Amino acid sequence: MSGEAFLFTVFAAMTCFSAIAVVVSQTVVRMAFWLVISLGSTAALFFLANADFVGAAQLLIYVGGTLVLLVFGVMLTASGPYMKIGTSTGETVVAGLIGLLFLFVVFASVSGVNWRQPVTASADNVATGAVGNTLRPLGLSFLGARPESGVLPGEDAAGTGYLLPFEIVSVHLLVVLVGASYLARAKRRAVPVNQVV
Amino acid sequence: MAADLNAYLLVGAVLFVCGVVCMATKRNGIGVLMGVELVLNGANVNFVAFSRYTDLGLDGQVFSLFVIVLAAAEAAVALAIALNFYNNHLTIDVDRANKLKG
Amino acid sequence: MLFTELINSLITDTTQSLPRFGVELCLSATIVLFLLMRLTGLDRLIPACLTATIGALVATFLAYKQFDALHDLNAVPSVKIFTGLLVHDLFSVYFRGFLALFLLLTVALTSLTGIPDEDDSPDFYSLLFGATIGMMLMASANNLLMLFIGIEMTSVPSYAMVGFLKGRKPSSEAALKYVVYGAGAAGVMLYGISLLAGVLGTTDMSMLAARMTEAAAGGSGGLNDPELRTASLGIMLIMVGLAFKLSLVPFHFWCPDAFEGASAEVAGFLSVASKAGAFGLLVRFCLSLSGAPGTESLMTSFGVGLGFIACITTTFGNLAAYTQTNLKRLLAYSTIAHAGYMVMAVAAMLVMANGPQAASMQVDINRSIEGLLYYLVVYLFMNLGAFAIIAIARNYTFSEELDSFRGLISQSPTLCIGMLICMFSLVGMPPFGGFVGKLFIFASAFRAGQIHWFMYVVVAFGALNTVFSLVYYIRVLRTMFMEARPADARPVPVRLASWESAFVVTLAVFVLLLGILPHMMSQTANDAAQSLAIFR
Amino acid sequence: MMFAAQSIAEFFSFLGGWQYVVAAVIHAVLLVHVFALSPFAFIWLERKVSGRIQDRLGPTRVGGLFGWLQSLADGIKLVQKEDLCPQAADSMLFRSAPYVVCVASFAAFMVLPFSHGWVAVAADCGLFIILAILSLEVFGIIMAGYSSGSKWSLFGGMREAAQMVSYEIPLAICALVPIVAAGSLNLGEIGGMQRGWFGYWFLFHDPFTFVAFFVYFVVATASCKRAPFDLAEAESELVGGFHTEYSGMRWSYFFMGEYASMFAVCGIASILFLGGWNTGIGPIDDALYAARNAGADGTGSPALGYLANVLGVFVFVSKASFGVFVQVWLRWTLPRLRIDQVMTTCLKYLVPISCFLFLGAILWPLALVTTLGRTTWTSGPLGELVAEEVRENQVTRSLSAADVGGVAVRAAEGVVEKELVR
Repeated sequence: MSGEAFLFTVFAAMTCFSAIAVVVSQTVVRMAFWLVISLGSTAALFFLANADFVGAAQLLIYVGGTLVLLVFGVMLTASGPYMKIGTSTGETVVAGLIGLLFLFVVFASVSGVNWRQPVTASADNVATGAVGNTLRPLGLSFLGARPESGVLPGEDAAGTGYLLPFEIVSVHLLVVLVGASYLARAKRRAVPVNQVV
Repeated sequence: MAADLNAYLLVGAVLFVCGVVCMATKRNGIGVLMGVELVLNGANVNFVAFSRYTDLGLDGQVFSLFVIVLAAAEAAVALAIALNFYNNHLTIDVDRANKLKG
Repeated sequence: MLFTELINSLITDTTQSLPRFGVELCLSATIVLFLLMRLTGLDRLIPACLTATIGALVATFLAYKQFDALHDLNAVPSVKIFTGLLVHDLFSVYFRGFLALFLLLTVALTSLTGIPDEDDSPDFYSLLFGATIGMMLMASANNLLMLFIGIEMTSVPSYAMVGFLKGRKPSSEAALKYVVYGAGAAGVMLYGISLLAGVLGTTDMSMLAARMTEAAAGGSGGLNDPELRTASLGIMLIMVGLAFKLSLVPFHFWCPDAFEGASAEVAGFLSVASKAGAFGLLVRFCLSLSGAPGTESLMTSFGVGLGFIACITTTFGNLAAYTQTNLKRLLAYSTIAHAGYMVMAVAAMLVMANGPQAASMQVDINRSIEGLLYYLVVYLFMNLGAFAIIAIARNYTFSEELDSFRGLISQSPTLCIGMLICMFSLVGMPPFGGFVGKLFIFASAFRAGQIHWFMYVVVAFGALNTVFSLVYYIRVLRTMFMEARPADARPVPVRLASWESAFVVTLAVFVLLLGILPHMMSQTANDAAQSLAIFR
Repeated sequence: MMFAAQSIAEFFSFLGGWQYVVAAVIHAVLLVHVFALSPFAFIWLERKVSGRIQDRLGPTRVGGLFGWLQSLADGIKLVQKEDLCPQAADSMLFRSAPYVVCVASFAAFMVLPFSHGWVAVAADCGLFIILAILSLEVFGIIMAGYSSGSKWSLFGGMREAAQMVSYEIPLAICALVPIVAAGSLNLGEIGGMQRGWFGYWFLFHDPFTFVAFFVYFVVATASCKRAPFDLAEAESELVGGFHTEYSGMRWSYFFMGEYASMFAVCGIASILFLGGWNTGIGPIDDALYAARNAGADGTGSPALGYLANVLGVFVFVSKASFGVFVQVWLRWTLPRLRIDQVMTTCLKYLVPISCFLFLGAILWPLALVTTLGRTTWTSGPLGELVAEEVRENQVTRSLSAADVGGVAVRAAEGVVEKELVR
């Protein structure tokens, strides 16, 4: 077993195990804890798949940002210490069985696919030749330039640049920020004291 | 290849299924949102794996980056709404959301 | 390729794309303007609704200019912009114009009814404009990434808009339900996108059909082929996400709750605009997958499945609407039913485009899309009209229950007549627009019946449902016209010479016009449908 | 494959397939020693400095006149203490929280180069990764605060989370200001670019980086929850903040984590702004550079190259330690801020200032090109690099555009994070 395969097995097992633990846990904070482990080891899987930038973004934005936000939500909505809103066992079992069935369907169809070997070298060694170094190509694609494309038959020589989504997402984030801050802040008008909770 | 594509896809599928089960069974609103995060992450694992092993190339990585950003935005709004719900109902139990029926 | 060449081609592409993206840019600029005005305190001098109106007007004007430019005979009918992320053709311009017009009408309605009060209106309009940009992106997407971004940009502001009346319990409850289900559906859809993109090795939608053929090559062409099986799994999961946006059964459950909890203005916006965007996307997505040699039988069965879902959805929506006492909830179920009618057109298109004589049936395929586009326009006016009347009456009675509309004819006849026109059009009565739209759709579904017998069943269901739906629409009208106004009911004094009446009358006139003079709109819709065929 | 320990792994290449394992073990052992020892040194430093500032002597008994062994004595005391877990606590989370904090701070050293090529992982987006890993620390603190089952801890954890998450935004933006000049996120490359006289340090690259350094330092102090921003553990109001309920070794893990992340942020500062392992004296730096290169490509003595790197480590650690010293100094000099003042400082002042700096740093090369005809006002390694790029590709700084991508993703995330505080 090579080092990479070993690391992959470790992190994949951690990811799956903590994902299952998220489902099984009863308190929300434990769920959040397992979710952090799961997403963190997913980031490690990204590093292993030569996607350094995505892995780091996953750590920074997902684990360090979104999940902290979720935990904040947990704390602000806890009506008592270690609030438990349990699920009935039967429900979980049924859902688990259906889930297993679906997992089987997905995996059965996916594992049968004869994946085509990439015609071009994969994302690892475009442009710079360094392994796992997708920083420059990623940045260029966000500007709209794709130096490595145009090799596949039927592909545009210019390649798909991602300037538009990159810019439009900022508009989206602005709108979302406005909406979320509107919902989260107190109403500006004076509210009778007895209605404030 | 050391860890081949199918292994990555299996991890992605497990994350996806766990997320769906989580969404279906949890009654805590924030717990449901955690399920959504798992589902999105399952998709992300797929994208990154495809970007390494198939013709999808860099597009897969770009896709997963956008997913991360969009998920952050979605979580922000979802939490604001959950907080608002809590302020009005003093609970976050989704099953108590039963005023609207018919 | 040299780096400088790359940059130069990028600059050329961007400068050529930007004017074609003008409508969206205008909306984005308006959003920024809201923020800047609040920052500088200008919003006290100029109310936000005025800024919003101006922004929407400019956007509508720009869309109209694009329309004109594309109708020019020398114009290139259809180009890909932004390195192939979006398609600029008559179809996307049609949707842009449609959405910009609808945005304008919604802004007008909200400033009439004043549901976002002065303090909150910049926030509300930012959300409204942001969601509209998302819908426009959905209708012109040519890349799976843009598909997902469009859906997210539409949904996330919509969640916030549903919960906009944040002090009210039903509103926050509706928003929570909507966001929880919506986020889940988006996640499932994304997983589908990942499978599809992985199997086909591309995110470019105009290459999907060719890659499907490649995937099918050497296999049996059915679900036994693992490549095709995985691809169809992906397609199905994507369809789940779209079905959620379209509130098709069994993904409809959020719709009545969300509409009841949201204010009538927001409900009207969601029921028309977000459906329109999703239909634009559905048509593009289905077309990008159809016509691939080797996958015809598979795609035909997808079409038939869509037809089946359409039947169930229409029947369910109409049956569930019977027992409703809340008008918004009733209209929500009617929205579900109407989504079913419109999906029939897409099902017909999918069946015909993958039939054995697809090439010779191009005219009929175009007709089915034309029917959908026509119906959408009619639906805009009649549904917005109905929601507007509810919103206007609510401002006087503080209630949206059916009971509060009892005997309204004695106090404000304009509203009642407007409601009459909208309701009859929703049923599909002859002189109104709804009739023509339904006729187009049923005709194309009937034509598709020649390819697959099930489409005849779909037509039968559609016709039956039209009769069903008559009952509950009539019930609303009977309450308004026949019953006596209770003595303790709050009065609704809407005079004929008021802005409210003018708004309702305008919408009603359009509903009538579209019914009497269908060729005005149908030719444009047909042109838009024709422009779709170019990148296939 | 990114888990390639470049230099040490190559050194052991005769071991066949096991070279990476050996390299990893050596790194782990080295790092553990650094981490175990540096807090001892810093705690001693803190006690001595605070003593001097308060006109005391500080520790003088254990281990001679200067109290050298005071930290060791403290450590032995902590190990002996009972490991308590309150009854109301969620024991699994309570017990694991210190490890999360420790792991997050220590993992950051994985990509922090101590000298030329002396880094565990030479990642191309090293700065991005290090910021990402440092941002995980907050999670352990929230866990500790919440799972303790005590209101003081909960308050402390909440404050801490709000503070750290919001200070991450200006921290990242300030760190990106020298990145705009360097055009690379690779910390090793960035350090190498500042070889020569100290005028070539990015601190003096342009006015914006100069200001950015000071802003960065303030923000870094805050994100390590050091005074005057130590609201999370404000003793006067919150008993001990998030670690109120902790004792013994678990308690000390938090402090090891804190000192490690102090060192990490100061290390980043010294690489980004202060020339990293370069001494700042032109001829010495050039000589060291030559020795390293000769050692690496086999033309000179490997031992000499090794010595040059050791000297580099010494310089780097001194610079970073000086940063830590300043943080200690600040702690005992400035009064503590109120929590709302902390947030206001960040959101109303530091974020706009850093955004302005960032914008300025982007426009600076443009302004220079139009006035001077070149993109840097000094020559030096960076200037040469740029000139070479221009000659070869006919592109002016276009490659740093790649990094703007990372910037904007980060900025986009920052926008979302701001909501937390509202």
